[in-house]
Amino acid sequence: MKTSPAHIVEVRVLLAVFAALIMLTVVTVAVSYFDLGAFNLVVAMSIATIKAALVAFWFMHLRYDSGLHAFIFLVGVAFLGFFLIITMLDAVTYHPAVQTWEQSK
Amino acid sequence: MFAALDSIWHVGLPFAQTDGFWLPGAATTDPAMDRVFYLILVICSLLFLLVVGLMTFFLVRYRRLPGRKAEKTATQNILLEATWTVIPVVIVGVIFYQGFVAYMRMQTAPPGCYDLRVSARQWAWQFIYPNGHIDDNLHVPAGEPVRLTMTSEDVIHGLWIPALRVKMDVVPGRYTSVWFRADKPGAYDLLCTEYCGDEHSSMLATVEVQTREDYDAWLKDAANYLKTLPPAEAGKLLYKRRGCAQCHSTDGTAGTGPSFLGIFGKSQKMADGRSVIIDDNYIRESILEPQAKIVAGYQPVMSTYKGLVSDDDITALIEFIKSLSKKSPLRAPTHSVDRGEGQGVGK
Amino acid sequence: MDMMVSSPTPPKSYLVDPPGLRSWLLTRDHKRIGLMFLAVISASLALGATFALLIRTELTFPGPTIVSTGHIYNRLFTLHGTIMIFLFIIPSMPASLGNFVLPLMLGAKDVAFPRLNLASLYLYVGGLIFFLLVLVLGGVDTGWTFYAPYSTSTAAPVVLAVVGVFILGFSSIFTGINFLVTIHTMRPPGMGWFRMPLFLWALYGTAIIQVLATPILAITLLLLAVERTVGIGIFDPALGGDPILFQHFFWFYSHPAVYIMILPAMGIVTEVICVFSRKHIFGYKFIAYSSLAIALIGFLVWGHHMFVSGQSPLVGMIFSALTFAVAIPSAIKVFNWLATMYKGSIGLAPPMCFSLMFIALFGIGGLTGLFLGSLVTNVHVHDTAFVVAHFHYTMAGGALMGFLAGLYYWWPKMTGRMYNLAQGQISAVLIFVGFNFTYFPQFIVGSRGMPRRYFDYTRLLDTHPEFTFYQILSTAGGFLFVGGLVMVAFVLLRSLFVGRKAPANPWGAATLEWQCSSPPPHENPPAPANVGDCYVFDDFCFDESAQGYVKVP
Amino acid sequence: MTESHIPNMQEGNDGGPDAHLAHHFSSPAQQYDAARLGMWIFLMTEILFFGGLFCAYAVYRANNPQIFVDGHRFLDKPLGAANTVLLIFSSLTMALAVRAVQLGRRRWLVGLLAITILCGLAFLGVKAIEYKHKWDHRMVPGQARIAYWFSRGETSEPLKKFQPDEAYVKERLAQAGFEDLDQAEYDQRVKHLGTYMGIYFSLTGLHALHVVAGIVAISWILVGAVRDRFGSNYFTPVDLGGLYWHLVDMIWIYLFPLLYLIH
Repeated sequence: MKTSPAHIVEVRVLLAVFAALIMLTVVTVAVSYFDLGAFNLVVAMSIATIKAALVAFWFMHLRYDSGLHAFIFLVGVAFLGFFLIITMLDAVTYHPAVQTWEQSK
Repeated sequence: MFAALDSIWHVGLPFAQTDGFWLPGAATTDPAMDRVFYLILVICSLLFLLVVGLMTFFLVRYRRLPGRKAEKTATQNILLEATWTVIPVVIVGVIFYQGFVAYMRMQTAPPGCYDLRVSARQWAWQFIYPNGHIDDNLHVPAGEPVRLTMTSEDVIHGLWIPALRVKMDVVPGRYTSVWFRADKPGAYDLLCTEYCGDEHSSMLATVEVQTREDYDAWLKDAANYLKTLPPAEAGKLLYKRRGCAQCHSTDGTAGTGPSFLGIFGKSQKMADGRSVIIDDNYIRESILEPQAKIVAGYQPVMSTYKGLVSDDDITALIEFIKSLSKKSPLRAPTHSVDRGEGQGVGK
Repeated sequence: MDMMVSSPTPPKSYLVDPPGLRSWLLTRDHKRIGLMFLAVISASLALGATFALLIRTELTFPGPTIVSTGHIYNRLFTLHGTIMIFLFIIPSMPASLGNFVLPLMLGAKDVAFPRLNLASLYLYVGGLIFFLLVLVLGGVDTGWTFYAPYSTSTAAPVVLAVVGVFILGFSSIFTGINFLVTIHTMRPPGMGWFRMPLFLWALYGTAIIQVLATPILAITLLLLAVERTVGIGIFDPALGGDPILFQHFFWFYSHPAVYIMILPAMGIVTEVICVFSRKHIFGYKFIAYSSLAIALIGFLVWGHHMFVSGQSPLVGMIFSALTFAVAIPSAIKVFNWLATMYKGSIGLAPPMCFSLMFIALFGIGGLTGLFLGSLVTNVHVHDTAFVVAHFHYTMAGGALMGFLAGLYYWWPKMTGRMYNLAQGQISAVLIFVGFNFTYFPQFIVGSRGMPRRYFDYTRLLDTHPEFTFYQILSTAGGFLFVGGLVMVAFVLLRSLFVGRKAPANPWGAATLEWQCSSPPPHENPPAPANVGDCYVFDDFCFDESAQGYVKVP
Repeated sequence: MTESHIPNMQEGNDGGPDAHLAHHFSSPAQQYDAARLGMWIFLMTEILFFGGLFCAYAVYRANNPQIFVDGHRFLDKPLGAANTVLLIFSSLTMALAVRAVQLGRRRWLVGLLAITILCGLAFLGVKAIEYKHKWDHRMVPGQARIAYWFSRGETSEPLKKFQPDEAYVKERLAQAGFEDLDQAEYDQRVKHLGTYMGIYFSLTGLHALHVVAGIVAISWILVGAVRDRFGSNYFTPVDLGGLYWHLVDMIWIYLFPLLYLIH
């Protein structure tokens, strides 16, 4: 394992990241006034993910950090993904049984 | 390849054809589960003998003796590792495939199933028949595929009929279902297997597998209990089966609704301040239009039974409630009761 | 850097240095924390075992036997389950034995975050207090699974129990973080990943599960508590919630959790088998990777607890396939252990007895798991005494035997005293016989039609009159089993008073913890400059005068 | 493990033993690495902790999309956006604070930490306004239980009092083009709104708790900074506090569109 040097991030880099984050916030709010159908979710989540990546890579120094930290972070996200996808797959498949019941009431 | 797998299927067959040591006698002539069960049992036993046999052999053969030292052997061998990785993979592959195929047969109800509904609550089963009859036990015609569509009124229960090898949880807020074909007439156990509270272990019922004629005769007769039983007795059955008991007690304790004990003929204060005598008309109205007059101190939460109970049902219920007041020493039945419609209450 | 003065008097042991109760309560020494964990965990085991005996006695005969109603019986099995799982098995090996051994095995001075380690102990005690409170308030009756909507509607103090488990979860997470960071950053130069003792690989896999799965349990229990108090409608179907979702949430933690319980036991068995066979481990990398494989695949099989819950058949099929996949790494381990014993010089001291019992009992537990992994047979045996037998064979026959093997193995190192080996062997025989009498009959009654969590089986006797016979057998075995556990306690505690002083290396092991005095000094000795292969035993010879092994150059 | 040189951590301590080096580590670099690794693992557990709620959100959204279309109309988009900007800004000041301590600029550090805390407090203030608004219109989950708590000793009809404000709900739904709902349809929507509000309050409530925890942690760091405990050779707590704060920000970055924007 490589020891991570404590990187000092330039002020202008931090300010640039901040500006980008604010800009993306404006974009995502603006986009929300248009109905893009199924793409509402895709666009909003893509923008959020870009913002999260900006925070992680620059504010949280992942860009300059040991790869292990990024790996751990991704493992967390991946297992959350497994959990979410399998649970959703099941919930969507058994949902008709709930709907029939609700309609029969 | 699947053909080869299917031949392995038959390893368990000799065991499955008799009432084995491990499984209760089956009510069906096609217990697909049994074959897989005994197949796994054979595989398990062989593997267990292999592992424990080797272990015991090493233990005796290589026990620590004075002057004998451990011999140096290889510390790894890819071929060996591959062998005892691949062989278990194949074995579990076979078991998975067999289990999956049998499971899909168990899951997929054939067309033209005889449909019954099941309602579970703490701690009783209710089996609802196509003609509206509700019974504490499950009666099914032999030799026909039967599908149960189940739901629970409170917590999760589990319906298990060991002799039919079916089990499915009964979940509130949705329908789950099982299907089976019981071939051998007789009586079998039906149990609750999902823990559901204090009386979980007494939430049992019987599955009566009957020939089609017997079944039809039973159902016709059973549905007529209003006619065959005294009205108060029939009302008591209805009280239990139609869920009245969940909110209205018969021992005087207040539930979600007022207790039935000794209320008949009494004057009750309503939420809007009026006083009403609890008589036939009030009870009838309360069943059909529960929100009309609410006893003070209770919430208007009862839903209507309009269309769900027959006139005879209501009469029987009234008789039942009436019978609960007769025991009360304070109040003999009064004559303020309006029997205007003169339905067949007496014999 | 370190002053290695060869003083005539050996350094004082960690047990007395520094002295005083206060120094124990505020200690940051992993050895003391491990020992204190061992004490409280053993107390929990005793409590759990008491409930187990009450359950067994009640079931001996049909109808009420010692408790009058299902109302009380349901509280007994719930408390037995929750105490055994959350207070005993999950922290048993990592927090007590692992805590003691891990830094010593690495040649590190302590775990990475000693204060967090102490916090973990106190959180555990906090969780224990919540459970005692629940006990005083009459107990909970939900079963250890807390299934909604029963748990949201019962009158029992569920929220208290849930908060207790929540706190214990944090204790577990802290231990996990500590172990991961310690193994990553504090291995001595020269100890690469594949030079680590395999027990550390097992603890590493365990820690991964602890940090990845426990947060989901935490949020599940938090939501359950909020559901009960406020009613947010996520799990409660009366409010539009989804009770099956609760089961997904719960098992996403609770299935991996069984690997938290079993992986360290497998690690202990690995160490013990090598040392007592005087043989180098066979297939080091396969055992190491199989620990990781179990930890990772173990996350993707949780739905096999839900085959009859209303889960969709599609998802059931995926879970069944993955369940069979997770069986493979366990099989690999067993075969590698057998290959290690081959042509060894096998001694049968108590740790080895328990390790061999682990193989036999866990073997039965694992193989009967095939019935449960297979979709169609699962339907029949789900929620029956068959399942009870299966998980007791894996958890008590596996994890508890591993724990006892480790306890007997490291006891001389922890306390500096040798116990009587023959007595230890007798305790092993008692436990083995008692265990099989307790649980094997449960397989039989289970597959024949005896559900689990049944207070009374009178009404089943019409069709199954033989059940009473098996239940009597089971209860008799239960008392023998617990008698064996009492004997373990007796053998070990007796050694504190009459046992001879333990040598530094009584078993001739090559891992680093045996290279320092027993018990170790307050300051762990530094790792040697060149860490050798920890499974080569050629250099260790039995020295009659020390009654232990010494290293010959 | 290779020892790489960390210049700014070993300067200025005159070759003497580092006062901040715990006894069980062999070098400040090892200690710093361990602390950061531990923090990242902790952050991963936080992701999974919130993950449970995200999963609940996803399941309900997939099965009942209408709930979320209805639900987001009852949230205040401008206030949510303002909170987003506040948190992003506080993340910037936190990142700048880490830079300040790395360079040994104590006064900057103190100032930036103080701004971060103020932003956090402002965030909570805005959150409180939103919650108050929901409470006023009874747009809260668990009406039945709350009614039960408040009704002890009262004889009036508490449940009615804790139903969502009908006029308000109807007005909002009418704005979205759902006018003249019949009673059954209205009841159905209100029931589902309860689930939405359950998820909304769970997610934002848990997040708010994390903001509180972050404020406490940063306040503790601020005290240390005022007492001059940190410098270019020892700044681990500032660094770790920063990581935590950024994670809290990151979670909000997802919560904002998921709850306020998507329809």
